[in-house]
Amino acid sequence: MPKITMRQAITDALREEMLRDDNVFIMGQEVGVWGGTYAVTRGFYDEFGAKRVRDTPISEMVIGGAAAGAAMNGLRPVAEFMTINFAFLALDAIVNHAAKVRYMFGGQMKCPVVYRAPGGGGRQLGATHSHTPDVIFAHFPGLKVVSPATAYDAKGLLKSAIRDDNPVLFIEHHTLYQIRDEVPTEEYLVPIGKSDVKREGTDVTIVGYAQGLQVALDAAAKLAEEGISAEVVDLRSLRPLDMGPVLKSFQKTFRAVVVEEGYRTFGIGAEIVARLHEEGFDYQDAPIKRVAQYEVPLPYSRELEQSALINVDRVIKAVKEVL
Amino acid sequence: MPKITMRQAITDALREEMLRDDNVFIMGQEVGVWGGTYAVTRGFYDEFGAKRVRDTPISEMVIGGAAAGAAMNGLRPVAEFMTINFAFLALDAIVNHAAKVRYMFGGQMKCPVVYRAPGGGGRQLGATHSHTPDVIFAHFPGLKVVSPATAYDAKGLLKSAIRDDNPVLFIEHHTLYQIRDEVPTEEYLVPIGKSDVKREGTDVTIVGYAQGLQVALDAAAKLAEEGISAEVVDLRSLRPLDMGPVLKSFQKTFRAVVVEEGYRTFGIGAEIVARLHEEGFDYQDAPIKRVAQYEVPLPYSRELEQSALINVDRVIKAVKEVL
Amino acid sequence: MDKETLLHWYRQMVLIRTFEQKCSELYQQGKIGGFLHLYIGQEAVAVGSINARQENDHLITAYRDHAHAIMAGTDVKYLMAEMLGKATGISKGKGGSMHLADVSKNYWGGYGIVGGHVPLGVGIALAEQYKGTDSAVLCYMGDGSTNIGYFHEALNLAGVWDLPVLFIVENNQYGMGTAVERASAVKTMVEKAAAYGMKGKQVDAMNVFEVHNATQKALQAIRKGKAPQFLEMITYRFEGHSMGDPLRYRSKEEVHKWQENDPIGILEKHLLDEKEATQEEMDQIDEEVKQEIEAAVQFAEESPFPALESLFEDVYANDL
Amino acid sequence: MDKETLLHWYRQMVLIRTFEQKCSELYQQGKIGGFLHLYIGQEAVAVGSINARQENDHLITAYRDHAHAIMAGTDVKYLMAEMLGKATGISKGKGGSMHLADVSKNYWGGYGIVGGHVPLGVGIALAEQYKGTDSAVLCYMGDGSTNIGYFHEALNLAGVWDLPVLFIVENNQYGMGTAVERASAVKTMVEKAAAYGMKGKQVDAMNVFEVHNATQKALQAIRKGKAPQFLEMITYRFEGHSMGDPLRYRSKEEVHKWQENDPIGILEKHLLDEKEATQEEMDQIDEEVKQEIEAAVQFAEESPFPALESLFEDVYANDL
Ligand SMILES: Cc1ncc(C[n+]2csc(CCOP(=O)(O)OP(=O)(O)O)c2C)c(N)n1
Ligand SMILES: Cc1ncc(C[n+]2csc(CCOP(=O)(O)OP(=O)(O)O)c2C)c(N)n1
Ligand SMILES: [Mg+2]
Ligand SMILES: [Mg+2]
Repeated sequence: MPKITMRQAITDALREEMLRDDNVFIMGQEVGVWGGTYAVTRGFYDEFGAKRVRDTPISEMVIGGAAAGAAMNGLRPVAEFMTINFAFLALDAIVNHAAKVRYMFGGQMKCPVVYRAPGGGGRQLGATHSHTPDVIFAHFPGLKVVSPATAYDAKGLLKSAIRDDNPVLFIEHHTLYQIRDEVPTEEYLVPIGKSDVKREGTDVTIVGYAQGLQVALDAAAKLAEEGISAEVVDLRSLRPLDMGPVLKSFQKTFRAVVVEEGYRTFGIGAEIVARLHEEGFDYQDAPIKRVAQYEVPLPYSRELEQSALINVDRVIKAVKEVL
Repeated sequence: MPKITMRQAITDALREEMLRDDNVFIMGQEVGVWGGTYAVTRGFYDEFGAKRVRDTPISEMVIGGAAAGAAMNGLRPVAEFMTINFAFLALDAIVNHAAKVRYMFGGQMKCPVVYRAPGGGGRQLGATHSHTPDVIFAHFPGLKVVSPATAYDAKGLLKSAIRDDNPVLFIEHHTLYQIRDEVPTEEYLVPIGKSDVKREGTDVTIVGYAQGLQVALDAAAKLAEEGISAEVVDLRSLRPLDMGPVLKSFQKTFRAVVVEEGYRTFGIGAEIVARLHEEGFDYQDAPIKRVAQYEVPLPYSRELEQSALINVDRVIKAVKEVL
Repeated sequence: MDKETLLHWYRQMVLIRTFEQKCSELYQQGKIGGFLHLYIGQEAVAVGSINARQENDHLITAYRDHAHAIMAGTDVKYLMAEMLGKATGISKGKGGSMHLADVSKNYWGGYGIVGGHVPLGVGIALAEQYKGTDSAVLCYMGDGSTNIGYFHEALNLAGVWDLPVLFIVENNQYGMGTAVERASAVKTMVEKAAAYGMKGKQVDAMNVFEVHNATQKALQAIRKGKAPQFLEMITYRFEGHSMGDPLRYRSKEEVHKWQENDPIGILEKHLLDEKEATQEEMDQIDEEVKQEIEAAVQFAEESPFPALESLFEDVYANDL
Repeated sequence: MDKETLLHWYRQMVLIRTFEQKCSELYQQGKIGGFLHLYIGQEAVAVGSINARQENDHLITAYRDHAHAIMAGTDVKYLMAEMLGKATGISKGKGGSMHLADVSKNYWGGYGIVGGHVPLGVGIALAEQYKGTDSAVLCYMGDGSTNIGYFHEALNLAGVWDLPVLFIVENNQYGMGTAVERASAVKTMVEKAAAYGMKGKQVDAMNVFEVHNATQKALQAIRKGKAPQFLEMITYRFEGHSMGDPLRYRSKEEVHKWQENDPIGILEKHLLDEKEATQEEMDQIDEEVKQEIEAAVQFAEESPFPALESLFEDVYANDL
């Protein structure tokens, strides 16, 4: 199987779905003429034309809302927020409108919109441009929230998201666009709402997703050198959250570390720890540890920013503490 | 000491602070001529005039941002969102601007703004108007988030919030405006960031805040009739979060239930369970339970809505399960 | 306009008003909960404009949404059942007064977040443009909602993309207790429309003929010119913003002055003056409407509340 | 305008440009990280307008903020140190290129969220009005930012409350790769201002005199008329939106056409034509500026990076 980047995988997923279904179209800032800020839609404007690759003004509220409206009325929009930070402005459009119209009107409508949003820290973009706020979106029922860690998952999950009849927020960690892994040339889907064991092990369970998952995998590789066998579980979807594989692993290892790039307090890890505590109570051999971002607005200066973020060493340290 | 309603306590706090400090003023929708949607500022427009009691257009983004700007430039605005649901539109103004200017500019500014926002479910207002989304705001450093459960705390915390040099989101549960408790006539403050034991007990710790705290107290009273002694701890502040009294209680009771009105997944309770697990590991005698809202957009129909919300019976059931 | 049509309009206006009056009663009896926003005084807007739509045109509005549902053609019994939170309600009891919709009639609903539905309306129009139909979207909103970011972004996008939307601002002079001039930096709504390249027109919206006429022209312009249009309907709500409005912000005199222009009265007078209809014919309609509403209330009262299991239905389109 | 003033303006424009060129260099060397937005081509806006301010007037802008900081009067060495993420940077290395501020000089900073600072500017003005001073706020923003909800809500509130704000749109023809007419439903920014009761004026902003003149008048009008004002500065950025812009959206010819109107060139020509200054005098200034920038780079390079403990400083105003 060829190895491709996550960027390419996302490009391919979009392209395949646009070719498959005329109702799929793209809208967002600089998705057209520019070719996508992260070059994900390069060439699309020429290939699909201005009708299906729509540059928008800098208007996140109407990007969020109009995409939802178009979805309600039969289309399958893929609306891009240039970064997830700017989706803060569309919170209401996403969680109060896209995610609620079906329920609020007694099932009369569906809203099959996909919101794509690159995000994350580590690129010296400063406090307002470096969020990993996935948890605040994942808090709301009616929405699905997905954030892949590999090219394979990115492609399969994005295709599933586009075919899903519900609003899906698809979060792409910007530092992962460059990673490469094997992606089949034939069509496949990855189901939304299924966690996945990315590395098998016996001594400790490391839970992560997106960039946190990659850090977890790197840590696991290093731990292996020291003879510590870590099992790494990728959440992939944050809502619905699939604890099955996480619990199963924990019941085998009795120890766990949760890795996420976002803030620790009220973060993704809190829920994972709570669920492991509640559902895996008899298996807890040591306090589960969370590795997360320090609770400061991210600073610009490189070392300073890096010192606030998660890294392999912090994961290894946490693993050793739980062992 | 006289018993007054939480509504009155909030009114009194605002009035006293406005009388004390000319730089304190109020802005928001219908705070003036109308007298406040929840009648909290009734009479203020006549007493303080249009300069200090400012009706705004329906413009949550600029309510959030302009209040922050005024605070940066020396005033102490108390900006009201008619309900916290509408503050979704001001998320960026609050967490990316008010909460970050100090850090992002290396400490050159402070932003002493208070955002007041009534919130909560249970009044048949439907899915978009019934949120208890406190957790999503409490996730971000730079902001303080407070939500009182008693008239006494409401008054003392609001006064502290107004005097605080940081942005504070002050969340008032709308079903609590009617509760009454003893409030001294002389001046006092309640510090932000201190949890508080609201009822002492020995068998189980119930953790809550705002409306959840009142449900917890009601449950504790009923449990007492059955001979079960519950200690009830009020978080009062969600950021900073003070786990001290919670842990201390847990180390005594070895059992805990967390009660919150919002959604369970990625909710306030997740963090509390995670922290008790992490910091009180040796004291866990039974899985800690969370009592929270079922994960649906809240429906209009009364019984249906009520069935999604927390109540005394659900807390009692959870307590019995952990005992 | 033939007699039949005019009497039909009369009937619709009376149906809306009677529905609203009944809701007010039921709210006071505690049978309707939550927020309730009445349309009394504004009937000519919904009746005049929605009678000008093609069947494939779409409707969307804010929370003051009963009239639009009635005009969409939804049987009032399903609307009344929704008011009472019943399983037979148009939104299965989950939406309530603020969230009526009838997608089978191209009515996409009422929405409670001020301005939040305007981008939805724009998106619905985008879908029609995309599919190449000749449908337009009638997107209603209040004067107060024109000050929110949603309004700005949505009208601008509609302008940039030439979307088939008719923006209809129901300028009833107040957003809750705030008079237009205390909330808007310009006095008229049409001045706002100009910022999005729309000419905009002010309409005496107590007069159903004016409303109908202006809407018809605007819809034609949309279908011909492939660009959005804007109407400012000058109207008034006779009741409070919602139930429990202390009404401190306007004088009784002001209300009375507007009530002299009651849109139903104006139509009635026209019918009598032009000898299009007799008082008896109209009384007869009033009586029929009363019975229709009573029957709707009976249907609603007799309907069951939603089963508690329905709480978990329709959160997602497919079961997870 | 006396010779000294004119040469001072010249110096400021050259200082801005040289600063930007140096930043570009340092970015390519990997010494500056994150996003870097250059002001080259737009110098006449910051120089002309900020020279028209009173000392107690406030400044606030978006992320293309170096020029405003220089014009606020901040020593370029602290700005350069910020670019390099040093502890001696004006924002202690925490802000970077997009977040320069110098509150001691009433410069409230650059902000990265498009439109997000406009309400802040309005609030800063509110505080001045509240305190009863004669200060105004010069609030800068890009053409692209006029399409976001923030713009709408902020200008409307300023209009309703008569706040002392001068809104200055730097219309450099593009928001990233999107030309004004592809993002805005109207062709000019002044058409937007009208929706908030502001007359607005278009200014040839490659000409520093025009900018200065228009700003002076607008600030006078604010102080006299107690109402906000609006200027549309017609300008152009000669470089990409930020470093790494593929520049697919505009032609080389277009760029060249604008470069013939280089704001520094225009001032230079004026000085020579009017015999206000000699080429030698200007060369001398160029040389001084070069040295000032080199010294700033040296200062920045020699400065320490922030101590890692500083990560936790200034999250809150008081320790928790
Ligand atoms: C975003 C938002 N802010 C505030 C409110 C509270 N609110 C509900 S209706 C209303 C007034 C709206 O006035 P207008 O748009 O003129 O409509 P009308 O009620 O007059 O029909 C307000 C402030 C809301 N629902 N949503
Ligand atoms: C809310 C938001 N959306 C999108 C962006 C990404 N972005 C940064 S600058 C920019 C273009 C802004 O153009 P304009 O306002 O004309 O300013 P200019 O860069 O031309 O000075 C965009 C889209 C952002 N920073 N914030
Ligand atoms: Mg109104
Ligand atoms: Mg621009």
